[in-house]
Formats: sequence, C-alpha cells, structure tokens
Amino acid sequence: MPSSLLVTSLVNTIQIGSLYALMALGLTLTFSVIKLPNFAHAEYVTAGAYAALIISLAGVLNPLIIIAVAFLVGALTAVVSHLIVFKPLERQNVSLYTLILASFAVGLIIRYILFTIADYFNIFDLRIAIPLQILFRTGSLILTNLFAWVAPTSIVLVILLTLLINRTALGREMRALANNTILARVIGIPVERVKNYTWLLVGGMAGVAGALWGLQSAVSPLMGWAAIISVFAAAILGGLSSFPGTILGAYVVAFSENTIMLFLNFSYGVDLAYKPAIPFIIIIAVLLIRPQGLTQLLKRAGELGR
Amino acid sequence: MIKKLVSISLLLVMLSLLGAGIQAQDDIETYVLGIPLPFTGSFGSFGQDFERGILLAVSQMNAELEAAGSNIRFDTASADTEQTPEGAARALQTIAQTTGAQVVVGPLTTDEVLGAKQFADENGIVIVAMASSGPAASIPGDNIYRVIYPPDTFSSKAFATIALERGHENMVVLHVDDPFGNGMNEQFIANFQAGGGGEVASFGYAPQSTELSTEAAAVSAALAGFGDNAGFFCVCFPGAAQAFVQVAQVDPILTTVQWMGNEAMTTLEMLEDPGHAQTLINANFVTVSQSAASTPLTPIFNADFVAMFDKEPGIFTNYAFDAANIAMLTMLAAGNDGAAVKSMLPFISNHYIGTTVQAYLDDNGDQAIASYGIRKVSDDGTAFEVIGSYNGNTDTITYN
Amino acid sequence: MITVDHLTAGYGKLEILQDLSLAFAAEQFSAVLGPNGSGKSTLMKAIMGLNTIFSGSITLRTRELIGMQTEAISKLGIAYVPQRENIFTELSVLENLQLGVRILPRDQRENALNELFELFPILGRRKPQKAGQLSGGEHRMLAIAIAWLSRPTIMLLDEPSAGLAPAIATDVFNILKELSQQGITLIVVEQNARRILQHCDYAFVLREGRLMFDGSAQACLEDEETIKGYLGVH
Amino acid sequence: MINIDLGATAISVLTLFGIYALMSISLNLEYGVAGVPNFGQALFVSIGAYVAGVTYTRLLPLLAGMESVHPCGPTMGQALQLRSEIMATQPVAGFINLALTLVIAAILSGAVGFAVSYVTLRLKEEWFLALVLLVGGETVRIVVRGADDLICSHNGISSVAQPFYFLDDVQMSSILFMLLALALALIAYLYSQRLTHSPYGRMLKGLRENEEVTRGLGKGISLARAQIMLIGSAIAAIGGVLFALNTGFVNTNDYVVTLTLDVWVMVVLGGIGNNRGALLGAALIAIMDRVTQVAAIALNMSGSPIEFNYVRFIAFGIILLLMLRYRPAGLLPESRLTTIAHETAKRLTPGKTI
Repeated sequence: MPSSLLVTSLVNTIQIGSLYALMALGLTLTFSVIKLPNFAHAEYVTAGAYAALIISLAGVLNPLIIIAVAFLVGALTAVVSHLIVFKPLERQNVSLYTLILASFAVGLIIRYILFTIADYFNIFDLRIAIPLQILFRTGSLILTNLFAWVAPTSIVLVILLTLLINRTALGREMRALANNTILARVIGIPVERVKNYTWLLVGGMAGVAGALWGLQSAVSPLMGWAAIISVFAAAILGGLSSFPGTILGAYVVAFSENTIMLFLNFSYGVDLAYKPAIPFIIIIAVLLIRPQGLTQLLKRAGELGR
Repeated sequence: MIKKLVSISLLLVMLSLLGAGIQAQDDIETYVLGIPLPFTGSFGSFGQDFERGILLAVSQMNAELEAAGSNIRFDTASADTEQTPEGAARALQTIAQTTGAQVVVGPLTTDEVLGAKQFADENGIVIVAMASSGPAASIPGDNIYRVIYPPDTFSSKAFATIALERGHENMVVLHVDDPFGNGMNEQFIANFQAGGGGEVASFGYAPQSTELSTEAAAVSAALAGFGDNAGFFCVCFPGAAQAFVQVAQVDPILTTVQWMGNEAMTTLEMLEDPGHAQTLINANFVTVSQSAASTPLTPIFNADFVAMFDKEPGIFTNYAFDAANIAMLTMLAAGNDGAAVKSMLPFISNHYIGTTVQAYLDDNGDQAIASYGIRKVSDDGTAFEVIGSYNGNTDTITYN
Repeated sequence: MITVDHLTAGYGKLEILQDLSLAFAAEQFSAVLGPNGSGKSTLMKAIMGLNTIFSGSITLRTRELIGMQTEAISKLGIAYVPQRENIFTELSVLENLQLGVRILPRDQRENALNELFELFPILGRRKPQKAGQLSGGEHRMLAIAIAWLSRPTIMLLDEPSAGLAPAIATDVFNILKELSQQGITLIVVEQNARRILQHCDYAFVLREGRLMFDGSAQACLEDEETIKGYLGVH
Repeated sequence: MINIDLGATAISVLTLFGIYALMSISLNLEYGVAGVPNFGQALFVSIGAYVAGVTYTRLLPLLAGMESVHPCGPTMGQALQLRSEIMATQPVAGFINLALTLVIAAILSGAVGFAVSYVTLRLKEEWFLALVLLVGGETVRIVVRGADDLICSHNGISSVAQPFYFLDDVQMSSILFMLLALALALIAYLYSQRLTHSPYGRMLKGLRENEEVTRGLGKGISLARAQIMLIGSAIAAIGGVLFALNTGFVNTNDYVVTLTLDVWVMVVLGGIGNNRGALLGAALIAIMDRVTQVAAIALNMSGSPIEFNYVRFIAFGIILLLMLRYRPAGLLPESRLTTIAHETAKRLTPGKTI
C-alpha cells in the first residue's frame, strides 16, 4: 500500500472516527442510562443534517450557527420521541424486544417524515455548502477548513460530554442511573429529569454529527440509517457501557473501514464494496468473543500506565 | 375463525373501494396505465420524478383525445415497488388486480423489472421499462420492453472510445456495486482493452454508501500508480457522486487527471456547489448520455414540464415521458389488451420519435438505437452542454 | 407511622403478600422476620413502590404511598437499603456519598458528610476508591451511609447483616442502635432473628405472605412457638 | 378507475398470507415459545430462497443429463428451456423438484438455526443474539451478493417459476400455488400448536418467563431451545422457498432487515406466544399491504396532493407504536400461563422472592 494512501486514510480515519464517536457516545449513553438499544438514533443524525441543510440553503453559512441549529433539532427529535413513545412504554414495563421494535418504528416514522420534507423542497443528495478552503498542503496531505470543522468540533464535543459525565452533578446522576436504576430511584434521584437531559444530549450530539456529515458528504433521508451499523459497532466495542471504550471503538471502526479496507484492497484485492461488512464482522466477533468490548483492554492499559 | 375474519375484512375493504370506482361515465372508455416505481428508498426521488414525466404525457394525451372527440381517456395507477424485486411484483399485482391495467410504465431498475417479470408474463401484462439497461433482462419473447434506453453495451463502448481518443493508456473506474455498475465496468474494460487500452483498475462502492473518502483515496492511489496518461471513469449515482466530488476536489491526483462519468452524474444538483462545478470543469469531465440527444420535441417537453410542475425535469424524466407515450399510442391502436399491446408495441415504437430518439427495438425487446450526446460542464459552471454525439450503431463520435 | 392495610402485592402476575395488614410505629425499631419467601423483602419494595400492587393501601401518616413514584416516596423522608445492589459500584465512594446528600440543601451537605465520616471513619479513608472494590463490611456501611445521609425519618433495611463475618455484623447492629437512638424509625428485615430481637423494640413475623405474629421484641423472644415454628432455631 | 378483480386479489393476498404465516409461525415458535429473539428472520427465509434459486435452475437439467449447468453463463437459456420442457411434459418431475427443494431448504436452514442457538450460550446478554442475528443476516447477504455462481451475484437469478406455472390456465395455476402455500402454512400451524401445547412447549414457555432459572438449568434447556430453533428455522426456509417461487426471481435485495421487521410486527400484532395470533398477524400484514397500496392508487387517481407512499410508512410506524402501547400483548393475547408452567417456575425457585 503506497505511503501517501496510508496518510490520506489515516486523516480519513480521524475525520470519520470523530463523527462515529459523536454518534456512538450517544448510543452508549442511551443504552446505559435509558437501557434502550435505540435504532432510531440514526434518524436524529438525519434530522440534524436536514435542519442544517435547510438553513444553509436559506443562506446561513456560519458553521457555528449551523451546528447549533442541528444540535437543537436533533435534541428536539430525541426528546419528543422519548416523551411520546419510549417513556410511556417504559412505564408499562414492556420487554426489551418491544422497545427495540418501537425504536425501529420511531426511526421509520422520522425517516419518512424527512422523506416528505425532502420531497417537498426537492432537496435530495445535497451538501451543506460552506465554501471550501485549503488550510494546509504538503505532498499528498491536504487539510481543508472542512476537516478543521468536522474533526475538532467532534473532538471538542466528545471532550465536553466526557467532562460533563465525569465532573458534574448531572453526569454523576446519569452514571448512577446507568449503574443501578433501582437504587437511583430509591435515593431520590429525579430519574425522569435526568433521562430528559440524557435524551437532549444524545439527540443534540447526533444532530451535530449529522450536520458535520453533511458538510463533507451529501444529505439524504437515508444517511443516518446507512451509518447506524458502524455506530453500533463502535458502541459495542465500548461494551455499550464505557465512554473511553466507545471513543476508542469509534476510531477502531473508522480505521478498519478506511486503512484496513484499503490495505486489504491493495494487498489482497478485496473489493471496496465489502466495506459495509466490516462493522458487521466487528459486531459479531466482539459479541461472541469479547462482549465486554475494549473496556478490559483499556483498564489493563491504564493499570500499566500507573 | 381467523379465515372468516380475513375473508370478511377483505371483502369489506374491497367493497368499500369498489364504490369509488363506479363514477366513470358510460360513454367514455378509460384505459389505465400502471406506474410501478420506487417511491421510497434511495431511488425514491427518481421514482417521483419519473411519475411526473408520465403524468405529463397522460395529461397531454387526454387533452388531444378530447380535442379529437375520441371517447378514450387514460388514467394512471401508481404503486410503490419499495425498490425491491418482490416489492415490484406486489406493486404490479396490485395495479393489475385493482384497476385491470394491462400495460405498465416502469419499474426502474433491472432487479425490479425481473421481480415483476413472472407475474407480467403469466398474466399477459406488458412492462414498458424506461431506464433499465442491465443485460440480465435481455430476454427474447417475454412481456418486457425496454424502450428508449439502450443496453449499456453501447454507452460503455462510447466511454472506451473517448478514453482511447483522449490518449489514456490506463484507466481507473469507480462504480456502484450493483448490476448496472458492474455491467458497465466489465463492458468498459472489454471495450477499452479491445481498442488497445492498457490496464484498468476498478473499485466498486457499496450502493448504500453516503460517504466516499475511502474510495476516493483508493482511486487517487491507483491513478498515481499508473502515472501519466491515466484517466478516471466514475459510474456513480447522484448522492455518491456528490460525496465523491466533495472529497476529490482537493485531491492532488484526482484534480490533475481527466474524468468521465455516467449520465446519472449530470444532474443540476452536481453543479450547485461552485467548487464541485469547477472541479468537473478542470477535470474536463464528459458524459455520454442518451438524454442529451435532443429532438425538436425536447425543449417543448422541458417547458411543458416546468409549466405543469413548477420545477425542472430530472435527468431521466423524458425517458418516462417517451415510454408512457409509446405505451399509450400502442393502446390506442391495439386496445386495452395485454396480448395485443405486446404484439403491436414494437411496431408503434419503431415509428415513434419523441424527446430522445426513435425507439427501435431488437429481438429482446430492448432499444436498439444507441444515439448519445456527449456533454460537458459549460464554462460558467451552471449547466451541462452538448459538445458532440456518439452513434452507437456505427461506433462514431462527432464533435460539434 | 406507616400503615399497611389489606395489601396484596408481588411481581408480575405472581402474588406474594396476601391481604397483609400491619402498622409500624414512629421512632420505633421494628424487625420484620420470617422464613425465606415469606414476603419480607416484598413488603419493603411495596412500601418503596418497586413492585406490583394488586390491592390494598400503604399510608405514611395519612398520605397514600401506592401509586407514587419511588423518587417521590424517598423525598418524604423514607430511605431504603436494599439487600443487594445497594451501592453504585461503578462510582467512587465519595461520589456515592455525594449522591446520598444531594437531597439536602446545598449548605448542609458539607456538614452532613463530615458528620458521616465521624460515624463511619473507614469510609473517609476510602473516598477516592471505586465503590465496587470495597470489602463486604465496608460495602454494607456505605449502603447504610448513603441512606442515612439524606437525613431520613424512616429507614428500611433489608437484611443488613446477611453474609457478614460475626464481628462486622456486630458493627452493623451497633450502627443500627445508634441510628435508632438518633430518633430514626427503623424497619429492618432480618434472618438472624434472635440477634435482632435483642436490639429492636417490636417484631413482625411473616409466613407465606401473611402476618403470623406481631408484638414487642420481648414477647416475641419469649414466644417459643413462633421462634421454633416460623423463625427456626438460631 | 378502480375496478377490483376480487378473485385475483383474494388469490394473491391469500398466497401472501400463507407465505407470511410460515414466517410468523416460525418466529412465534422461536421467540414466543422458546424466547429466542431471532432478529435474523430474513437470513433463514433467504436460505430457502437461495436453495430454490439453485435447485429450480439446475436440478432437473442435471437429472436429465445435461453435463454442466451454469445458470449465470451462456448455457443458461438451454438449461432453462430443458427444465421447462421437462416440467411441462412430466408434472411428476416438477413435484420431485419442489419436494427436494423444500427438504434441502428445511435441512440447511434448520442446521443453521440449531447452530445459532448455541451461540446464545456464549453471549453475555440475551439480546445480543438479536444483534448478532440481525447483523449476521446482512453479512450473509453481502457475501451471497458477491458470490458469482450461487444465484448469479447481484444480478440475481430469474425464471424460478412456481411449480404450477406450466398449466395452461393461469388462474388455475395460481389457485393451486395458493393452496400449496395455505396447506404448508396449515401443516406448520398444526405442528406448532401440538408443540406449544406439549409438556415440553409448556416448560419452555414457563422458563421464558424467568430468565434466571433458565440460566441455572444449563444443558437440557439449551438443547430444547436448539430444537425449537431448528424447527423454526426450517419453517422459515420453507416460507422462503415459496416467497421465491411466488416472485419467480431470487435476488439478495429482497432479504433485508425490513423483511425481518415485518415478521416481528406480524407476531407482535397478533400476540406473542400464540400461534393463532401469528396467523392473524400474517393476515393483517398481507391485507394491510394491499389495502394501503390500493388506497394510495385511489388517492392518487382522485388527484390528492399528498404523497401517500410516504404516509403509508409513517402510518405503519404509528399503528405499530399504538399497538405496542395499548395492546402490548397483541390482538390475540397468549392465554395465561398454564398451571404446569407456573408450577415448574415455582418449583425451580424455592423460597426465592424472584
């Protein structure tokens, strides 16, 4: 594999991995705090992307405003789906599979609402067109302002979220809820309020991921749905419970889809069209062989570091 | 109990819907044109657009029939194929059993056409497909007619000829990994090498991809590996094409080579981003497309479309328009009867000139005339303009 | 203080408590005794709103608890220490305690924590440690501490001494006595009947979801039939 | 102009009902009875379809002495013509072909299902199996899509005609095919009724209610579950064979997650754990599909400006959510656990307040 390709693919890994991290952290948070493997998560991404696209088409090209709007719309979609669907279902103590099915149904509804909107405005496959500038160029490596928006924004948000979870009272309550729901209720943690905030964060982050995705690619009603398996793979690599594990998992998935895929293509002629199979294989392998994901690995590394 | 429930509810539903149908006037005879197309899924926007093209044709035809005092009118019945073969079969079944339609215009892809084939053949329903070009559906004697759009054997040859003419020794192909993309790729390689071309490196991308940075990196590296005199050929659908250009526009290799691309890449959305348009201009991007082969009717169609729907027609919309006209003309001649339409359609089609070209069918019921336009991005980057034509039957390129 | 009236409760479709009526008096140390499966834990969970109630009522003074959310019940000053999974194992000891005081006004939290470390000095030393790594005794102390920190008027404890070494169990009973002396109403489920009866004021004996005995601890200890028949000999 | 052909509609909808019923009965056995969350229904259905794709294009020509049959290559037309001739002249050959296809599909898919159920034992949480199967189904699909010879990769294989296709009378052939689908569904239904109400089925149901007990019991239970998975997967594959024959075309694009979800919706709508519920769910989906399509056509013809094809999916999602919320046990709820199951559950948890 040519070295220039290696460099490009590593840059892509950082970029895509950061986006996966944004989405997968939300998924991990939903799973651990809300106890829901939420397949509608993909649609919060798409909703954020369309919100961003629509305001960009309306002439707003300031990335910060675009990102803020995407956050709000993603968060709104998530909170509404919680209040209307998931909360009442949880109250009824339905089985996990009912919740999974409900999350598919919520995803379907949001997806086709977005289809209706996209069809109405005729906005399929469009990019959020902030002008492109080249910031840095050396040999085969070119960094644009899009890279400067996508990767750092994701990374900053991931850091902020991690701080929020580890350092604030709300984060402590979220972790308490994730660790032991019954005890959390027993000691009087306002479970519903914490859950609402969780959904807000989860949806907002997904929305931002959608906007950033739309900056570097194209927005379509199926974009979130197409990425959801990769995002699940990242969350599963984190054991669906560990935040550092999930972030690492996101980069591992992105690395496999970019660098490893290209290596397999150039060295063994594996067709790039097999790329979607990579997260599948990661999921199956992790669940069968290391269901705790990368958490143990991280812990061991942490202990060695001490 | 269940059976009873099933049959009763079925009956009730049918009866209530039947009520809606008894409003037709006695002296007017209505022929129904079925429209099985993917309205949902990733080709949903294509489906919607094609449907508009067909509706335009039907409304024009009805106006003419009325003016001429004919007692025949056309109506349409569209059903969603959900972009799956089995969905296409169900859509066709529903259309036929609900409206008695004998002729349908659609479905879109070769998968869907083949999915609908068994039911169509068994029940004598004629499928007039406007855009399917995969070789798998080139079957003699069946009820499938693929008018307007010729099989990709021709366009792949055109692309190979252009590549050779441009002096490319080697080529890199990025193609969607579906029957269309693979077929185009294979035939392109065969034609390119038969004409004296060298090595071709091909990369398939998964059809559902929304992000093509990996693929762009691979294409760029392969081009670098070939050195000078290598060219690039993209066989991509609009969404993927957008995503690809977005990454490629800053790639040091991809911005220095010449590009070719399939017809689906020439949507106006591709040019909406000035950076993308400039990239395509710099890359000397050309496409070989049936839709560019215009007749005097093409601008009229465009104007009528805008007048009716208040938006520009899509890249393939006039194929649907022409296919619908061929279907309706045949029905006017043969009556609302599948078997008669099947036997008569090649004759009508051979005498039809629409917004693209004449639809002359071969033994498989596929378009046999391959007359393409060659297009590039206009200098101001706002539109695609015709710079020449390719005659697939004589394999000759003529530049304006 | 807490009155249970004709209560039938259980899990899912399963009924465990059958038409149970009893009352816990204020500022008293009550023990709930009975063999395995007699419904002791079910009673505690029913008070906290953690399981299925089929019929009956539970009132705190005059307030009906059935139908209230667990979080709201805990705000009324009832603290509950489950038998298992009674601490946040993934959080640090300090974080566990911070969650315990979160219900108090901001300015009292610091004080409450300092007081706590006097009562449980060992927890002060373990502050930064992950709670899941504590020893059995420390674990139990932490669980009681979390509940106590919210300054409850009533504490429900489910088998606080189960599985502990005798010396540590003694520590736990001493703490219970201390809590009782602070004026907290204690309701304790225990397997070790003889032991708890030496500390508590009042006892209830359940069997198969029904009340078999209630009376002072002294009376219970003297009632050999109850001891042998329902509590086993210890 | 709406002019519904009631007879033909009834035949198509009933055929579809028979095919869906096989799938829903299969899932109901697996999830409703044994508690195995099979989110890979599309995988087992597709196994049946792929087998049909292979046998229907190769078996008879090979048996008739054609030396090599390559359905994706140039000898294809020849092979298909030979097959058609044999089927038309010797109906028995057609039935042998059908029978062999069903048997091979059932065995192959059953074996995969049996193997998969053992995977559960390795998983940390039970719902992971749902994910493994969901993703496993897609992986197999991608692999088959890339495999050149099996069903001609992404092109798919056509002319997998239904077995009565060669009768001159189209209506008769479709009625016969409908009867075949209904008969197979009926057999599957009766069989699964017997299984559900056997002591063995009741035990599994009882255990389904109590996960901790299931874990404690170990081997016996996993074998019982594996057997149910074997039977369930075999039934799904038979559904898959009919699904392929009904369309006449086998292409990987049909066996996607949506198919799995449809089957789940059938079972949840009908009533989890109740075979009659599974039938009702299958009927509702078969009917609803047709009714919404017809409604879309009717609305379209009346010049309605709404794009009903999107609304159709939104409505489907809303109906599903309303059902989950207000009729979580389905339209035909499972009868309360029988005494035996209850006793089993109780006996196995002595003195434990679950």
